[in-house]
Amino acid sequence: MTFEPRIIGFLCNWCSYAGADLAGISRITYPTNIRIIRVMCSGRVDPVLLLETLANGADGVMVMGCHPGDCHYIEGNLQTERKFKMLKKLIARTGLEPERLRLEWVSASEGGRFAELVRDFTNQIKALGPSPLSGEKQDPNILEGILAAKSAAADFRLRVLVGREKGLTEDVNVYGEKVSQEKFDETMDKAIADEYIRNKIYFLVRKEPLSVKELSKRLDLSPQMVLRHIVVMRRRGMVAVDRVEGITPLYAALEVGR
Amino acid sequence: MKVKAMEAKNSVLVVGGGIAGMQASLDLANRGFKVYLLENSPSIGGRMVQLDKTFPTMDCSICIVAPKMIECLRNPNVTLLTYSELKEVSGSAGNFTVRVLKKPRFINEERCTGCGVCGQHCPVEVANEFDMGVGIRKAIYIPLPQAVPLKYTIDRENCLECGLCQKMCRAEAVEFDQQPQTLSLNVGTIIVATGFELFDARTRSEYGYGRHQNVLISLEFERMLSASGPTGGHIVRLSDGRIPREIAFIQCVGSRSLKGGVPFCSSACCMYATKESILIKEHEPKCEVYIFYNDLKVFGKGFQDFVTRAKDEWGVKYIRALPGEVTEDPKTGDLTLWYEDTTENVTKSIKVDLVVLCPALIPRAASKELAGILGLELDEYGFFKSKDPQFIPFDTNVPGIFICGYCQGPKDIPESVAQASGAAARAAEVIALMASKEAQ
Amino acid sequence: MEQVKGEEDLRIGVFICHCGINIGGVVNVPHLVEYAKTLPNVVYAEDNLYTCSSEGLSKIRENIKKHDLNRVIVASCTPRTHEPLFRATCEEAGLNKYLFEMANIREHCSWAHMHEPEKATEKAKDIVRMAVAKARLLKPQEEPEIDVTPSALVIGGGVSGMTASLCLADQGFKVYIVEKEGELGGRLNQLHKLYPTLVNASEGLNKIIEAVKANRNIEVWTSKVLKQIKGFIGNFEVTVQKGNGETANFGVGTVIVATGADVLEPVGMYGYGEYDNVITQLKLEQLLKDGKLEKPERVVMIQCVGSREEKGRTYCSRICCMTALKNAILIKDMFPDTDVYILFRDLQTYGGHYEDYRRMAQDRGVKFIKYGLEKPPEVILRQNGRLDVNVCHALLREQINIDTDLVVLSTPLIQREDARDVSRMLKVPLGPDGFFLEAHVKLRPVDFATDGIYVCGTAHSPKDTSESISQAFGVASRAAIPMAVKRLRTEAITALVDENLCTGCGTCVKICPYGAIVKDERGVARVTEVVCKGCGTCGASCPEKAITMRHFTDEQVIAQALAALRRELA
Amino acid sequence: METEPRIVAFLCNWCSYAGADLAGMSRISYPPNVRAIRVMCSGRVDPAFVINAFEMGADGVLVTGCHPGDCHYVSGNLKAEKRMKNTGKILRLLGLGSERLRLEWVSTSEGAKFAQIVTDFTEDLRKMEPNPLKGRVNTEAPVNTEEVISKAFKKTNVQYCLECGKCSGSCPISRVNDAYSPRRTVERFLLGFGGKVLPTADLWTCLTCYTCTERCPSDVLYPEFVRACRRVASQEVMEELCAHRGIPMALSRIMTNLSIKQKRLDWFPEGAETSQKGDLLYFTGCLPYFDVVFEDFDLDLLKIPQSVVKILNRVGIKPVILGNEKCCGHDLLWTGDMENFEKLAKMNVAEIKETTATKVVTTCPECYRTLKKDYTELLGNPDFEVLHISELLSELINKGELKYDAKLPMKVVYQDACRLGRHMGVYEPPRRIIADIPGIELVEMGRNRENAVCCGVNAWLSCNKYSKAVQIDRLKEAKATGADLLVTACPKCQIHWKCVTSEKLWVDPEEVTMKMRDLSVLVAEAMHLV
Repeated sequence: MTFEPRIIGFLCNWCSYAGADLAGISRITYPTNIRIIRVMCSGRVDPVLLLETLANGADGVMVMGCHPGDCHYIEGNLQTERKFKMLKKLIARTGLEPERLRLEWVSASEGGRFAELVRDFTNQIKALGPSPLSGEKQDPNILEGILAAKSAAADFRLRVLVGREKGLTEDVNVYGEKVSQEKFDETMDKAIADEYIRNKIYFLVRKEPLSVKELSKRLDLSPQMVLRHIVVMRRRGMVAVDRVEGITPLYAALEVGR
Repeated sequence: MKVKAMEAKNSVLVVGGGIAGMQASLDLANRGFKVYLLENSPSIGGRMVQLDKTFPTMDCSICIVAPKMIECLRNPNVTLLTYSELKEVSGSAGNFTVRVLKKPRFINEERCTGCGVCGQHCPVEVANEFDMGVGIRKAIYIPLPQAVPLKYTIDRENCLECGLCQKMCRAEAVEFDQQPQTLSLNVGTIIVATGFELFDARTRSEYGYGRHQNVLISLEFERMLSASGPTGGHIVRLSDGRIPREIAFIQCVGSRSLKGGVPFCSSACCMYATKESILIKEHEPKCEVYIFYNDLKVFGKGFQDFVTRAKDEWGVKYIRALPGEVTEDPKTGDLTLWYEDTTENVTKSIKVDLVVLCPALIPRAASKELAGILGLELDEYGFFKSKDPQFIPFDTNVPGIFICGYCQGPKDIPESVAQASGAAARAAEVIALMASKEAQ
Repeated sequence: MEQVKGEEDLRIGVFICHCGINIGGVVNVPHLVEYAKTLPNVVYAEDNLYTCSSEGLSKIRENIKKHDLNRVIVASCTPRTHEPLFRATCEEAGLNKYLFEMANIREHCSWAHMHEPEKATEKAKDIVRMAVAKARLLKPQEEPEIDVTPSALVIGGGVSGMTASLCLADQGFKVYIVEKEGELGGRLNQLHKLYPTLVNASEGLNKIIEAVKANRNIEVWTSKVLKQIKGFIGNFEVTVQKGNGETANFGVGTVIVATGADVLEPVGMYGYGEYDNVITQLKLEQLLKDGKLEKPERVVMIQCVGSREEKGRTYCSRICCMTALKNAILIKDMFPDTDVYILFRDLQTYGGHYEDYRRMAQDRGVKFIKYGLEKPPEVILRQNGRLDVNVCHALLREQINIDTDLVVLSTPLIQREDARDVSRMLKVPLGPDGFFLEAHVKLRPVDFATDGIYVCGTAHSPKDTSESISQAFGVASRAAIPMAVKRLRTEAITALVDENLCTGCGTCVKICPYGAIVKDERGVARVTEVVCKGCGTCGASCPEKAITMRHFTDEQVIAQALAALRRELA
Repeated sequence: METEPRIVAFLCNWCSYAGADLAGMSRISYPPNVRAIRVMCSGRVDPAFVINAFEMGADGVLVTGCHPGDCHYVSGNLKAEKRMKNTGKILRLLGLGSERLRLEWVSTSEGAKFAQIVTDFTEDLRKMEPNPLKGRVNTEAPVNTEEVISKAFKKTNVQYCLECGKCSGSCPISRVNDAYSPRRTVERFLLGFGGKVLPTADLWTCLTCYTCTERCPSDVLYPEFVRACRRVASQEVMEELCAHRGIPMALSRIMTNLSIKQKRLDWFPEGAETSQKGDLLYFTGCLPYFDVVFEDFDLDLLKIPQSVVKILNRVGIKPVILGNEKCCGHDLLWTGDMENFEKLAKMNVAEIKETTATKVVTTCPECYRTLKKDYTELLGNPDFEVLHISELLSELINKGELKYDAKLPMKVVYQDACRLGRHMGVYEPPRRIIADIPGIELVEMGRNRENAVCCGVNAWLSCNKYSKAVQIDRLKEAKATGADLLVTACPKCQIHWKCVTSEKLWVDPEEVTMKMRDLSVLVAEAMHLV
């Protein structure tokens, strides 16, 4: 039987949901695959929700909001855009195709555009095939990746950076200086890399205590790097030494704080 | 008795369901006044719902106005009197008696759920005035999908009375024998916000509107640009469905004219032409856009930057000249504009695929009759006359009757909205003052 | 009964609408009803021809009672139009309206997939299941309410501020006008005659000032500076700096910004400051007012001096063309044989009667010369003290030399120096042009995004007297609404901060466009519910995930997603 | 005043002048009344020379050349013969008499003959009345430029100019000559530089076609402004720009003389019934003169008045037709000669009043506008109504009094004359008349009615490459309609178009040459009257 992707759409109440309504009112047809969830503003869509949705086997996820400038809440949609920048980079590391996630602007008068986008996305996902996380047998590595990404997205560091991006790049920081977009993106990328890896490490050592060497093998990462992360994670109380085998300490996950 | 008088005082009749009328209604309703919102057409919303975007922010018009329409419908203090006309007014400030004629929709508003089955089956197709006649509707119709109230109307002019709609309507809402009904209301104040209509561009025959197929007026073009419009947001030539490669806008068609038009400036055309030009560039980046203007009216907040963006970022070309004539090549339907580029001092011609005229926005012809009913004065151009244009622009020669929006004089949307609120405040103030007088 | 203890007490009722044939014609509604009954906690399901019809509604009420439902779902059309109706129905039946959920199986299903009935039915099933999933997690909500102090603070005692004050005071609201100058009246004190009516500014102004002084509800604080404003709509705490170092405090429900604008001093432009026969339009206005203008042989007015610049002050100051026209006419009427030139770029004679002014000037022989930004005029001082104005006539492409004895520069209105302080104090933004930035340029021209704070007059953007007054009344209306209703009530879809999780990082404070979140004395974020509009952006951004969105909680949203994916929570 | 006749003689250099020399050498005496002007060839003698000579008071004009066959320039003398014959006709019409102009062949050897000719001519002239135009001088007081122009400002709304350039964008001349712009002219006057414009050709370039006025948002009556300015504009420039050597203007000027008794009614078709007094007067206009002046174009212009009289008779009207009708003065009015215009106006109105006519019908739109509008402005409301023939005829058709009995199966396109259309707003009557003719299909040019294009020349001014370009463009447009016949309600449109098409052109004649017909003639045809 042919593959019918399951697509979840998060639509903002004021523009996109109304646009979807208009598509219906105008009898503009589009594939039935999409399931729509209404939220007040696209800005409300937490990256964690999206990763959760993907983790649970959605073949595709669409977020739709008002066009920039049209936002009923002044600039919620711009926040969404910033979140997506981060999210895409994060997902790229998990092995799941980033194209499974898409952000689009649809206004209340764009019923046609809504249908067009849904059709296009549905075909794209069909071409991409089922999500490795759908169905009964989920690809363990990718699942681990997505879960790591999810907790990274839930962690303070990435969230605060996204939350402050506008403040830092458009207004001024505490020193009264403006941070250049380049500079900010650089910081952001590094943070994404760190936090992802750290959560990955966390999930690994949660299954069984592991040594730095073993971790660097599994993560294909230099022992120094792994150690650096371990140090941070110890300070954060995410891991602790489980036992020492010979001269190699093995680290295990701590449940505290999660 | 006394209670009734109080009710009357705190009731307002708002004439005109456009953005100004809606704003005035909501301001008053939200503070506890009882508001009757009277609208001539089947749905409130006015001109704004016909627009695709608004300048200079490029907001999607329906996105921002639809919530207001629904608010009017939901607000328990607002009574919508759509498809109705004001027939008679008597009494004085604090206690007007008005007679309103509810035209028959031939639909039972209680029963109709706006489901639209009737419309799908109606065999009669007519040009949709909401789409400026570019699109079509049925003889039983709602003017636009977001109509408020979402109740169908039978246009008896075109109805064949085949009864198909009646058969199809499961809600049994179709009533061919419906009669016009008159309501009598008791209100303390009246706010007039009847807006504007378009100057008939046909009368400036040199531009060939009505003769040349590819000469449109701006509001027709606006509908064409709208994603929910008759062409689904695609810009095409009505003569051959081709996508135009050059489009020219002509400003001041009938405005700023001592002869063959109106002497005043409509105040919005320069900006909406700029907006529509940018929209063209968004739709068809390859399309060249020319705006023929005389004085660029950039007096509003953010207007100058908007024009600069249009020029520098979008490459819209502004030419300071009003063309003398638009001629048509009868074979191709292409158009030639003849003009003197006043900054270059040479007379030239340019060939384009589509011409959009920006006709003057003028006071409604119906204002005369309405003024008669309300006992209001019109100024020499047909706008409702302010008693004190300098210090209280809303007051009229009749105490207790106020004016706002375009019907008082040319304005853009924010000015109309601010003035509508102002008229509301003024109405409340006058009632309050009367009350305190009586108290003493 | 709404307070549900365990899952087992959940009693969900599902009402599925045929909408004539709109839904029923595509989706297999009876099948859908049967399906709904199989869903967890669904104790009742039925279909109606039109659920929104009066009989449909009464059936909802009956069945809430009959089956003692504590969650209601209507599967029909879009909540954007019909939710309020059904919510109201639930309330009539004694059910908290936040325990109602809607499944849109018309716009998003039967209409959009009319040619695929089977698939549409499948989708409809999912949509209903999603609604049930959310309904199971719905909580009753109490809508936040606060009291509003029925008084207003008006910052600025110019014509805008006074007009707004009078209008509010007449309606019985207490008004405090705080004016930093010694006297009321603002800019109008300096003006001669006002267009379009040509009344004497002083006449109109005095009437207003007297009215203000006479009004019992208005308290005027001249020569006073605002020190601090704290709080939110309904409950602002105002601190005013008195002359003698003391401060005074009072509370107000609303704040109106009517601080006006300055006029640009064009020092260094066109010899202004160097040659004393180069003056500003404002100076000319004063000369005319005091009758001190000696008959000039020739007057040259230059427009757009310091406005509509390529960079910097790019905006058009709106009032200059009309002011120039008006003064040109006044001069011509006084001295018919004085030559008056207006060097303009684009004549801003908008509106109903401003074009008439151009014609009045033309009738009197005022000469108009258009110049271009790229070739501005030059003013040169000659030995005999007279001035040479060289201008390139943009529409004749000819250099024209005018020998004159008076040059008048039309300079723009600019934002006041101290506007930034006000903007900081109130946490309301200034736009790129330096003027106060309203909540929405089109539909909320006199509101700030922050509830209870409003702006009018030239503080908002350049405008003439009648326009400022129009706006002042507008502001009065907006400010009167909360003060008139006295108690504010808003939807319960608001943000809720978990004080134990909040670290007070302040991200949400920065993100909230409505200033609805403040850090309280303990440094913890606190949401002012009546001000919160419920967009949820703060929640989605909170680094500690300390913010919950009522009625759109993560759990509810995720539950819908999982239901759509036919999964249980992983 | 001198009683002795004055004779101006034009002598060709090679034969006649030598002949005159011989007369002298041979001491053959002849009267001293002759003043000889040497020209290289009698063919050089322009009818305008002759007309001007008479305008200035000559009692006789003698033109002498080589005998046929002897011409030093092959056939100059034959051309002269033809021209003088025409000029004679004009003199006859004017009532001066063709006998005052004499053409003679005098060879080098014919000294005696020359003397004889002069003697005889002098004798004959002594028997005649002296030239009534003798001693006539222009007495117009110098006008105050400032005053005239500032008055014109107010009267023509010039000061409301918005400088939008719509005029230039509409002006048919600006289109072919992008340096010409009514807007810039106006702007210069407004800024007080009018002086710079006055001596230039700009004021004389305007076709006064009213297209700009029709479209001007500020209601600036540019042509009227131009007219006012022309009063003070330098006349020399005008002379240069004047077509047909100014003969038409000279004729008009001559007619201002009270003692002129024209003989202009020879064109009466036989059986024509007219009356001395009566209700309806037909104002013929200058057609009898133009018929002569433009003889070469074989326009058969007299067919127009003939048709009109026949049509009127058929419907039972015996029109009054003035034997001494003066030029309406249109061309003088539009070239700034107010003094002579006023004279003509007063004379015409006086003569019309005598006939007790209550309706005056014209075939020429220029007469129409001048009588109806400009006379009224000058002399107040006359007690007669002025109609264009098209108005009268369509009225008759409406009343059912005029019937067509011929079927004319053809496609016809109609040209709106500026003065009938835009000036006076008469658009529909001519169309009604044409469309009513059985068999005729009336088609329109793209630019019709208020958007119609001028025939390219007005008041015989500035007939240059630009106006020709305008004419060609318009004729092409007419031809492109595929019509078989181009109908005009203005004789001058026909004259100017015939004129241009009779020249060597840069376009294929096929694209522009069309059969043309005057409205009245067409109607007469449709009634089997011609």
